[in-house]
Amino acid sequence: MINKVVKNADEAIKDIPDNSVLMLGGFGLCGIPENCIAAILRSGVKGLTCISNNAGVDDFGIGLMLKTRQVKKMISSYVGENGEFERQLLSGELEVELIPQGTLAERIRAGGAGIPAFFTPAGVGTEVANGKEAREFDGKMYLMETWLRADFSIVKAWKGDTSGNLVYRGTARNFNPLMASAGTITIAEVEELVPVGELDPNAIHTPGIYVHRIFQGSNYEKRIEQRTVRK
Amino acid sequence: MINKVVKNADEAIKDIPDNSVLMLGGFGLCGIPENCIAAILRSGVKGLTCISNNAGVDDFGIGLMLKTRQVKKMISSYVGENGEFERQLLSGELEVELIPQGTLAERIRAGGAGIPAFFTPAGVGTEVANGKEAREFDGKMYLMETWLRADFSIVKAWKGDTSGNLVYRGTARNFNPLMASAGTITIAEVEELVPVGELDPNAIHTPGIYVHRIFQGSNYEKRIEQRTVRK
Amino acid sequence: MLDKIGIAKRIAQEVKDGMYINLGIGIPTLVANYIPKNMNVVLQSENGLLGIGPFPTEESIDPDLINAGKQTITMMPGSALFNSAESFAMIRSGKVDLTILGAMEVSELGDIANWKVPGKMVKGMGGAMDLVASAKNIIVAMQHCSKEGASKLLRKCTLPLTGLRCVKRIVSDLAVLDVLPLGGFRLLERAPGVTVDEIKNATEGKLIIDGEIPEMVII
Amino acid sequence: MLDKIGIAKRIAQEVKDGMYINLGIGIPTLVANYIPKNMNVVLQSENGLLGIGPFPTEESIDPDLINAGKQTITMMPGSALFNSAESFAMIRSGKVDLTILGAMEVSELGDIANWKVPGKMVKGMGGAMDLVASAKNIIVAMQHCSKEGASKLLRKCTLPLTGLRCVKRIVSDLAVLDVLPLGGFRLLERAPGVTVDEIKNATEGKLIIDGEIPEMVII
Repeated sequence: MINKVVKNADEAIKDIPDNSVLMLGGFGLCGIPENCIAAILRSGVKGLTCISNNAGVDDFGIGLMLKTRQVKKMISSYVGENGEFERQLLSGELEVELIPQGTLAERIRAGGAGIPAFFTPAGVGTEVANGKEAREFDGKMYLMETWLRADFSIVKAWKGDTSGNLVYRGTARNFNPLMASAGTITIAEVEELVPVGELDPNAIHTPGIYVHRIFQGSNYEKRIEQRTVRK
Repeated sequence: MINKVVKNADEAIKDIPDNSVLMLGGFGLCGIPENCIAAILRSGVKGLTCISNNAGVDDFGIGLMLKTRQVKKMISSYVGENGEFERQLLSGELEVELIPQGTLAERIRAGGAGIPAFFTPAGVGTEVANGKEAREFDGKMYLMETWLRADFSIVKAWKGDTSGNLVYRGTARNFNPLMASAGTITIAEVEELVPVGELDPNAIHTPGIYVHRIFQGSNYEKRIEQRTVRK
Repeated sequence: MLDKIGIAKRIAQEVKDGMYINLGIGIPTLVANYIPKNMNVVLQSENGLLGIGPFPTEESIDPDLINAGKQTITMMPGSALFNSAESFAMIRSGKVDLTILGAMEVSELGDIANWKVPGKMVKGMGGAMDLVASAKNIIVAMQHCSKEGASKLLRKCTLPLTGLRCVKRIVSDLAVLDVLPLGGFRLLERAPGVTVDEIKNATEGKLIIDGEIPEMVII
Repeated sequence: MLDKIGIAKRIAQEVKDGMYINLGIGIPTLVANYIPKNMNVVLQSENGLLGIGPFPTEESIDPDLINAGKQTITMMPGSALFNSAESFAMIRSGKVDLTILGAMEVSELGDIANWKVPGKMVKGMGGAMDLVASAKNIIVAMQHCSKEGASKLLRKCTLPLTGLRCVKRIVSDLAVLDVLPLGGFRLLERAPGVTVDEIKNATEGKLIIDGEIPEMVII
């Protein structure tokens, strides 16, 4: 098997140039690549276009990259929960493209599957349809949507092996496997890096072929956005 | 959880009417729904359109359904290894539609994903392109292909629980999970049926929502087409 | 008139044994609390889970397990986890039997607006556009009128749309109504203590009243 | 002149450390035997496996583990299993670095025909059309001429095509040739004992001979 291990997050992201298109895994703060985000903050890389379902919160996740003005554009389905985001958006410092969540997921999946375009019903008759080809199939209207790909995809998994095979945990899976498949360079940070042969081949979520760099992260905070308990 | 257990293959397939469109999982003879095929032979249902990557061999798999003249049309990517098939095809008793394997897989996946059409590069410039819309994206040509769905999808898994969650084994996975998602009614036969809660939620290949009927099969022959050993 | 819990309780009566259900944020999330215990239903969370369980105890909180509203949750036995593309695959292909979500406005043709108010900060549509474009059966939980008393059941939506001709039924604080295929809100039930005239006055869109309208039974 | 094993050995020299490779049925399958042991490469099987290992022993045969040629196989440590849509997803998105397959004919523009002979029973294209339409790097293993002596490296294919302008390199029993982007077979190496004239006579398409042509080294 091919060894894809790099030392740490700083090494993994060091060649990301200004104005790159990044995909960052996670839903809310669940399953986000905390170590790589911290390394991106340290690197000072600028002008980033970030494709991520959400934009973090003021002081965590992608929110931190917004604070340092490293992000030029966000492509997301939902960007609430972030005051700095709102300020930059209203002041025109930040561009935002909002995409229905299922369309976002499918466009990324298409990017990783070599499918340049597909038809989906989401957004028909809404402003999302503006400028898009609409077509009827079997009596229902659909919009044509195109693939999304990234210069660098940055994902977080639970376990990974040295050849890049990944296993996610719980709902921290979300967009991570899709994004892993759609990056020109895919960087995976994992909670536990194991030797080749330790993961069950039958239970791998992201085959190693999609992953170019992998490292074991540290100090995961895994912040909870809405701590909700039973009464 | 919702209980989807039926008694056996005969009960699972008993309401398949003549002239139905079926999907049958498997690649070659690997991962085919042996019990349901046997029940279909017993049922005498006729005029079937079968979507399956292959057509079995003369005396096993879908080949058995060809022998009994229950199949009107095969939609496959490769149909070699079957003398009876060839005879019926040349005599005009059987219709065949050949589809590139990746396109077949993606069309079935699209059927299960509510995507009525997508673009793929396979077949550009070949007779597969006849009658299809071709379009350029980022300087490369693609063909528009449409979804495939079935009245009944019949799949074979390794383990399943009573609510229809499925886990496949080895390369017996192949088309099975795709077909499971694309059936109006999906029937799953499994080698081992377990109570709800026994399968790891993180390692399920087909979520139970796609499966309508499930039963534990018996007497799996798992015939090998090309027994090849190390010298 | 129903409070939020009343609306949730009334919607819970729409749930049938064996259903797969997606619950939106807000009142729809509350519906889960009132589904009869003897019913086998499975709740889908579009961030990648079939089989949402109750909220966790303080001790069992798991940051890797949240619902689409980002709340910590648990899993039921028999759950399945999957990625976001698979999640919307099952939504788009109609495998989710019932979608319950909130709305700012619904038109008499079943159009729904629930994601954007011009002039206010736009947070995004999340999964709502995919859900309303795909679901076989959509029930909306909403207030019949705005705080200012303006009807939200309209001839035509005034806010940017989330989806076209998709809402099948509305449970508001005042009434249960069906959206008819050719247009119009058919009044099915009155909330306790609410008169037909009050509902008439609160409904700008075409209201269809056919015979005696029973008062709903909320237990 | 090379026999099948010679062709496989010569193609094995094209393999680079770290490659993901899809091997077609026939001669391409043999290539696996001649990849240097110190190279880390991963073999993809389009029926759903990354990490094909050697054929099994009689005792370790597993009917649930086959390659795309339906032969029983084993898995290498670090393998991953997946479904057929995922398999072709990675093929179409260019993650497979090298595809090696057989051909009946190749044109000087890189068109390939390898799935259908009119008048003969058509068995199907399997995954060949997807592979040739997607792969970044395609090497064809083939006989230079038919049994009757007719060239199979043509100006234009006569058989129904599998794919357009996709073949990058050919290893035949007579020669190694590159297909140039603007058309033409550039002769790179001669098989042991084969002369340039013999290759000229066996090549109907435009043959480009630039300087001295070395004889290939097969170990």
